[in-house]
Amino acid sequence: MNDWSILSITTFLPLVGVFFILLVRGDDPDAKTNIRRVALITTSFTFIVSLFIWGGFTNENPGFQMVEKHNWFGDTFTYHMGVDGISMLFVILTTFLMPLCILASWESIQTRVKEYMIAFLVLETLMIGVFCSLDLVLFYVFFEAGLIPMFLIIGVWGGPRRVYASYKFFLYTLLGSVLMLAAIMAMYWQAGTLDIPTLLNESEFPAAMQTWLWLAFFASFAVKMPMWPVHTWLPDAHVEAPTAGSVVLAAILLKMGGYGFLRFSLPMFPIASDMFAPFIFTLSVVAIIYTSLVALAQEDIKKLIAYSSVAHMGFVTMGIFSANAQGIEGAIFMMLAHGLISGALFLCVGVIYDRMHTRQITAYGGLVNNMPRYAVAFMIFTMANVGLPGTAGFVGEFLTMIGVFRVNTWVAFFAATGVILSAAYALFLYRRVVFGALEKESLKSMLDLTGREKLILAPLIILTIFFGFYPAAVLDVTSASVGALIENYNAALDAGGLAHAAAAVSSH
Amino acid sequence: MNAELLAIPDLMPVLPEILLVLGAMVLLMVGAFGGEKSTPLVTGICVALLTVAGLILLVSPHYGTTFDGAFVQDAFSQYMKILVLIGSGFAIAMSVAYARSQNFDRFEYPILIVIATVGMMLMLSANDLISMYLGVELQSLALYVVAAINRDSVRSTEAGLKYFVLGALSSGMLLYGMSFIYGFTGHTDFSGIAAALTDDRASLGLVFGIVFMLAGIAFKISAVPFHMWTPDVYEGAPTPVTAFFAAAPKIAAFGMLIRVLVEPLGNVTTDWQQIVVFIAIASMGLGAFAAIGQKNIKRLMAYSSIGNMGYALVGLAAGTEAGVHGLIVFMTAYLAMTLGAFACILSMRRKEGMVEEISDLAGLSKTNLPMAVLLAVIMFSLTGLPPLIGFFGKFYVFIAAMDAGLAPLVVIGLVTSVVAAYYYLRVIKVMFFDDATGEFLPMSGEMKIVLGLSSAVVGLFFIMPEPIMNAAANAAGVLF
Amino acid sequence: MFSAIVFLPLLGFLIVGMFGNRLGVKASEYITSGFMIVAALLSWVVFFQYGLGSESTQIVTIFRWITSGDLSVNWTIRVDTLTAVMLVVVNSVSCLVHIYSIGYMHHDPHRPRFFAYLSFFTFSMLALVTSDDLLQMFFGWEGVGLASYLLIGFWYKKPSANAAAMKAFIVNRVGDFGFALGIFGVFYLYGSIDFTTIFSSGPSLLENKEPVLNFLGYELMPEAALTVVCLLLFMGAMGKSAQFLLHTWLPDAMEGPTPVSALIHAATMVTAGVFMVARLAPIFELAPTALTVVTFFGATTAFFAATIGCVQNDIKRVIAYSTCSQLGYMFVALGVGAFGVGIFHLFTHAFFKALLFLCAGSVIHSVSDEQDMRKMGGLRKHIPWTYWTMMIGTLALTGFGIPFTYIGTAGFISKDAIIEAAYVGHNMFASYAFWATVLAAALTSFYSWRLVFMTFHGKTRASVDVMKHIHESPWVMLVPLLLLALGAAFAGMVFKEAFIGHDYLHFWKNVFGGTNSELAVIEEMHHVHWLVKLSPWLAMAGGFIIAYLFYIAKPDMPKALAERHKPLYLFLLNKWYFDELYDFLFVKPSLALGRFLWKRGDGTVIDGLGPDGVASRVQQVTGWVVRLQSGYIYHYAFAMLIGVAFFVTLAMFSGGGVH
Amino acid sequence: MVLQALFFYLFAALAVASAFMVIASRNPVHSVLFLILCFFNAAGLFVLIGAEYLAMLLVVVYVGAVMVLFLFVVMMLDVDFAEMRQGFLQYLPIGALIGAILLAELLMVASGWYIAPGMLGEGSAPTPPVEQTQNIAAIGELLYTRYIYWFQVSGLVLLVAMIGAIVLTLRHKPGVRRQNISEQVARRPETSIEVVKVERGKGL
Amino acid sequence: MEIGIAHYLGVAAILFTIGIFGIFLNRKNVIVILMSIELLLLAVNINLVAFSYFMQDMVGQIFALLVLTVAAAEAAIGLAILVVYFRNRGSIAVEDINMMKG
Repeated sequence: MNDWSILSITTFLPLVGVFFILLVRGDDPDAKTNIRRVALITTSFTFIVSLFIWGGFTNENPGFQMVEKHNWFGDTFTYHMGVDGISMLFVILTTFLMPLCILASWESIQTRVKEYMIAFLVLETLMIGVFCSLDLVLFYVFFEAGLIPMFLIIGVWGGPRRVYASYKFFLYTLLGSVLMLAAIMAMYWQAGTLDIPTLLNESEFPAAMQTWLWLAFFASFAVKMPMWPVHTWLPDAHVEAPTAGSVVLAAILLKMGGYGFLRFSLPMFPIASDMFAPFIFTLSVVAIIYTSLVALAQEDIKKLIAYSSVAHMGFVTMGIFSANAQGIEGAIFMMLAHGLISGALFLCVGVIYDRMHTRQITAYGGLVNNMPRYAVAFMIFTMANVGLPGTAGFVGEFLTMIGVFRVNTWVAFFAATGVILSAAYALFLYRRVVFGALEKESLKSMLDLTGREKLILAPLIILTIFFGFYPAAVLDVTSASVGALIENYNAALDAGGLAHAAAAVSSH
Repeated sequence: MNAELLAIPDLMPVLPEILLVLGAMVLLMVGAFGGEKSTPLVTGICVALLTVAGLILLVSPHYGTTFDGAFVQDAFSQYMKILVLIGSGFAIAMSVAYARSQNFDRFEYPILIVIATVGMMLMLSANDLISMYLGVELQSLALYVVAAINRDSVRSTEAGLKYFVLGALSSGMLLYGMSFIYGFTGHTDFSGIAAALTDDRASLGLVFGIVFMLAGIAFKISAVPFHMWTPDVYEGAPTPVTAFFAAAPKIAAFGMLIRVLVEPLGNVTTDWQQIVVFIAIASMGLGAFAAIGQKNIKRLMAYSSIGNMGYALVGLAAGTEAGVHGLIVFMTAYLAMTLGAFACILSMRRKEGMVEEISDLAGLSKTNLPMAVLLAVIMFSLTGLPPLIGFFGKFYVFIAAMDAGLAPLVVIGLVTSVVAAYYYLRVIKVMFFDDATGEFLPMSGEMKIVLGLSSAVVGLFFIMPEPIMNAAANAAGVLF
Repeated sequence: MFSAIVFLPLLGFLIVGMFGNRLGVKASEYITSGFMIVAALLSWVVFFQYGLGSESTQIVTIFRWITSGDLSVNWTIRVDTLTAVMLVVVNSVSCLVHIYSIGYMHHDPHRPRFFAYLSFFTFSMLALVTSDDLLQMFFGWEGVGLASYLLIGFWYKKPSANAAAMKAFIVNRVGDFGFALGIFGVFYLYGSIDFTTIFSSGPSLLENKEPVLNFLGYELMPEAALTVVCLLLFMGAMGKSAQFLLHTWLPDAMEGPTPVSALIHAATMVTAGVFMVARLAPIFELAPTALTVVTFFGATTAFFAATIGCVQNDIKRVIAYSTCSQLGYMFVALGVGAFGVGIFHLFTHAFFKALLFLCAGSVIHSVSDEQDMRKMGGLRKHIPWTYWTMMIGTLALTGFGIPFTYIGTAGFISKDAIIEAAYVGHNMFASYAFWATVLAAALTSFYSWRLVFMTFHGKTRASVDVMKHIHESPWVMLVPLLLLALGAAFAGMVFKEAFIGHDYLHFWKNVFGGTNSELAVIEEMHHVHWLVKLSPWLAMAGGFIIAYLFYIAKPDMPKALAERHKPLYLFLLNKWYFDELYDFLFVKPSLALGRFLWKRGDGTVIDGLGPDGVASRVQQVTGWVVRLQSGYIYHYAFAMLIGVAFFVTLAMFSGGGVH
Repeated sequence: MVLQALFFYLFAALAVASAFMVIASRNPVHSVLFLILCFFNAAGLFVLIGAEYLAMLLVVVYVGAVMVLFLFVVMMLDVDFAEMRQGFLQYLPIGALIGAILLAELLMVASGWYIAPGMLGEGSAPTPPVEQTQNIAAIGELLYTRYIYWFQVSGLVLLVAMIGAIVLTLRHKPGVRRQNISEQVARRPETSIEVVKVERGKGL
Repeated sequence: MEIGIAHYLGVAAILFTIGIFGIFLNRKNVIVILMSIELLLLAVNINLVAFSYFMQDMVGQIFALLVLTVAAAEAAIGLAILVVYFRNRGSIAVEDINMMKG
């Protein structure tokens, strides 16, 4: 227990910003600037506060820390917050990216600024809440409520097909998560509680029930991830969403799926997870190869990046269900790194979109000529996306593959082809957009990165490279919790009398 | 026998009803002699009467049975009556602005609503088939009239006519069922029926009786396939009347249904459970699918309420205390959401007059942001998104059903709620994504109050849920 | 000191990369080149300490990299003889190329960027060669790949350069695919990926009597498992070292500026594959089958690339194929277990091949960036320094020397050693390798002299305009040439004893495992039949004679020959049609498949059956349901009737009626 | 007994037949008349099982008031009664099928009724022996004592009916002169008499 | 030849069915529908009275009495609505009552 409820403060701090934004009257440019400033200050302040979470975090402790627990809905569910090594960094990732998102929307959003900023701040609260909640219903509340602001962000400030995209996003994810809700209810009656730590440590569900519960949770998280073949909402949502929306979507919302698998599916339903692991592997591998190939054929920059996200999430799921230290830590790292990298890539797209208002690849070419700084930034993120060692993108990919190799070489084999394909589509994109001679008249007047844009991209570049060289900063945080997770997992499987591949491997 | 004649029954539990009836009669006189001019006065007093009745219930309820067991007042009826009174009170309040602008100046209207409310309260307190029937009829007759009260409008009178014909058919079925129950148990009072049903299987005749009675009540709560009147009547009736229809009568009928299924028929749960399950599935499904095709927002709300009744029935199908608890929470949520939604619908006024197409809401977020936001909150709540009250309502209903082993029903319910999300989203889409086609006149004060209060309940329930949750738990507890 | 060697280039890269435009061109050049010179000098010091001296392996840990479960990887600098050799090669060549580029890139506006890239490349390469674990090696591996990509595509306005850069990266990635899997395999087998652990526990693995690895469904015994892992790793080497099947990127990489070709695509990066196999020699030794495969690919490449080299007209491409071919030689040496010999050739090759490239650059520079040899000729008099240095390079490449003595150019010593080693090799492809390398030696000689003759001799075929501007390169370019020429001429003789001679054990200190087979090969190759010793010399001489015949004596003959054997000529000219084949087999199908999966897979099937399909089904159902709501009272009543009847029937059949 | 059975069948048959004619006859007036006939027969059935008061009520209230009201309305609305068969026949087969199923089931249930042992006379309000009280008295004694609540509520229902009928149908036609008693009573000389000063020499 | 309760219930069932038929087979005239409703209530009354008689319980008759009362009220309301509808629409044909649908 800590005294000053830092998790709650971090979670709800953005709402304070909402309050102040509501106080701003008028619709003139001054008011808009004030609103933006308030949003920026709030998110930055939240980030700073959230750093105290990291500061106060004990790496060696595998359990939940900074726990808060209050009565809420009687005995059904409580307000229970806390973080462990798995969730803590996602909180930081969220708070870190939000100021950048606000900055990215500084000029591109000119209509309904107030509502926009409110939507983002509310979204931030909800996203942080997802990673902090230690009660299933509380988790679900945050998880699901996030749909509301995101739906509005895509729908109101999105592109031409925004209605289709926002509906698809909303209904698809809703369908997935209501099934999870059904499972949550079933769990309540089986276990008598919805408290996550209790569920993690004490209850074991019968094998047959685990199967169903696992499938229900899978429905939700697979859509959210998104895994093939339930991924098609993502390209549409990404393409239509405003830049910051894409960033949040790719960087944080997708991670909720992976986080869910880690937090619930694996530890709570170990027998089912073990049973379904080949299924997940298959989907992951298909996702990696299939979506990479699809990405190769894209004509829209954002869509390409969106498909590449799907492929990368394939690595994450694969790593998670390999259920060993490398796989899981790799998956967590991959999610965090992908949060930075794909977010940055969308920001990069946003930079040129703001200038040209098109995302067609064919509309660009030769940007390096008059936007050298931009080209450098874009190159760094492209390479990180490709998984070049020395960037954050590599560590996760490598760890997940090495983890899954210990379980199933076929999977690792096919996943590794993703290494080739990702290079192909990423470089192909880069070549068509940035390289070449500057021939199109419309591009000639494009200016290089502004100070604001540099401010957005610089921290991302630094972190991308920093984590590439010193991933231990992240891995140290996760290792204790992941270790405990794996221990429990294997213990549960042993208790279930199931031989487990990883266990067999570690014997020699 | 003489002693019986002399004994004056305990009137305290009936105090709110008596107050309302006497008040209504006095107001009738006022109206009859005051003419049309007295309408505002009558309306105001009616709201005051309902408020007073509600306060009496809230502050000093008298629990107990009276009239030889025909009338019961307990925590359950207390809670549901308060909901009904809120529904009715707000419905009357919301009619004021409409009445002013639409030349809908009938002092009988609030009085009829008060009397209908009395009917509902009697339904909720009914502890006997006959009390039940009389309560239903008292309510229904008043409702038939108010549906058609705009007597110069073809739509209104057609709504009244349809409602009447089908309602009469349904009360025929209800009665027929009651007669069977009476015939096969020998009793009309609930305790007598319960006593007669000690073995867990009911006789076929009794089951038939239950089926017919369920059909009759299902009509009142507009559950499929007895729902057909709902969209037409919602559309045709004057909008304040629709607002009234959508909230209070549903709650009352549901309360009555809960009591009759749980108290006298609690021993034969298996016999009615599957019927309730069927009705629930059909309602959820139809509500979700049919609403998608609607253009008129009142019709949309009709299908929405059909769907919502389906969800509520899921809780009933569980047949457990948890189920009833969930159902009560759900009905509370439903009331708040419905009132809020209709406050918005009633504010869809342009210079040319009232409009009620969904497309008329286009661009509302630009012309009237607060209204758009609050309506969106209500719509999201109807969709069942957390942390709004609609989510918790559904959550408690479904979790109870899950416990009762009705997992398939839960899954169907959740999936239909996704389908239903589509049309709720459409309303939001129209308000937020589309461009404005015209502006509404400013909202009247009452509407603002109603909308503000209801969306506050909808949106902020999660902050302090315990009063409602505990009251609901308490109310559910007395039935078991 | 080690840190200085490795990080000075990085520092140069960071300074110039970030502030290059503000520092100005000159400063950028001097900073990077200065750092490189220091690094190069330091690496010679290291070479003398660790190679020629008696310092043994030293490992410096810098900081933790990846720690996850039982996997633990650190950033380290491992220095032993092999590393020292590589440090010398890399830093020397890099240093010279830096200096050379000051002159060569004189007209380019983006020089700071260029020098930054060069330094970055050098850093990556150093990280590669100093790594103490597979992962850091992989880091360097990919780092040099990136640098190569950036430098090939340096002139980003040229579409061909961009395409070549992409191709290089992606083809390398194919190799990396294997490399990565190999790393996984090593980790699986040993539970660690640092060299110390792997090498020390390598032999004990073979004692397992049960399958140790299930790879793609096959249960593999220890040796088979090791073979698979080694082959996977070798796949990485193939990609990086442009071996047969994965060679296609190297010739295209000549789109980059010529210093880049000299540094990356001749002297250093492409030899990373050779280095890797040599570095992993202790485990390759345990998997003879894998070494056999290495031999096969090496020999095939050596011959195959040489054949193509004979007909190319682009001066740089000829040298590129030559590089490819020479890399094949090195792999042959490694494959037969003569690791020291392979590395020796790597060492000497670095000098003369870098020399050749830089000379070619000088030529190109002098003829206004023309690369087609058909538009050159008779340049001897105009650019004498270049001509003579190039002559030395050619002699070194073709292996000129005095038979049966130890006097000769660098290539003479190292290449002949490889051919001898191939002859004495024991694996099943050894004799194949011997004949392939001898034939390749002849071809090498032919195309090398062809290049010289076409460029420098005969009448000029360049336009008058070009000839007017022709000039010798500045000193800043010629000095590196001279230094390299020195190396090309004498490196072989000077270092022979240390690398492959009697000091073998003292010099290498068992970095290759020091197994008996390895030492046996070294021993036997000194005692081969004299004909074998003579064969490369004969091949060289034959190649020279034919080239002289074709290009000096009877200049019409090549054309006539090409006419007569047109299919063969075209086959060679088009590089055995590998590009077309790959395009047909991989590139086009991938793009088509991607498009198909997008439009049909995602669009028609997944969306069609998924969201869109469901949505339209929902709409359809809505249509039906709405039509039910007909508005007629009797229909409504009928629905109620049906409902009641249904429920009554249901109740009846579900057992309601007890009585 | 036989006589009772005979009458039962007579009444029952007539009731059913006339009920059928209610819905089958072309002319609504005929329908009303058949309905009256039906009620008469039902009253007969009531008499057979001792519900004399209800039988009486049925005839007086229903036939005497409600049905006459129906008749009035039919006449007043002046609906033409012509073709009506096509729709009727269109849905007849399926409707008849479902109706028949329902009827069969209901009849089955009807025939399955039995009085549980000991239930006879154990209801909430056992019928007093015929010798002691008349039917009407028995009803009265219950209705005004134990069941006063229902009695009151049904009164309320009737009140609603009254209000409803008035609300819906009462019209104040603008052109019609009505007597307003309070206005008449409240009439004062000052309001009704206008004193006009007529100047001399001039007429009005 | 004993006339038991089954006979009465049977008659009631037939009348009830006819009443329902009258409602949904009728295409012509709303008044007939109102009459059908009266038939339904009559059927119920027969049921109640029969039960009352055979169970020797007065409640059934009381119930029937109340049903009669309510039925009268219902008829009044029904006719009133019918009249206003007729005034608006000029017809009471069931098929014309179709302004709102879907």
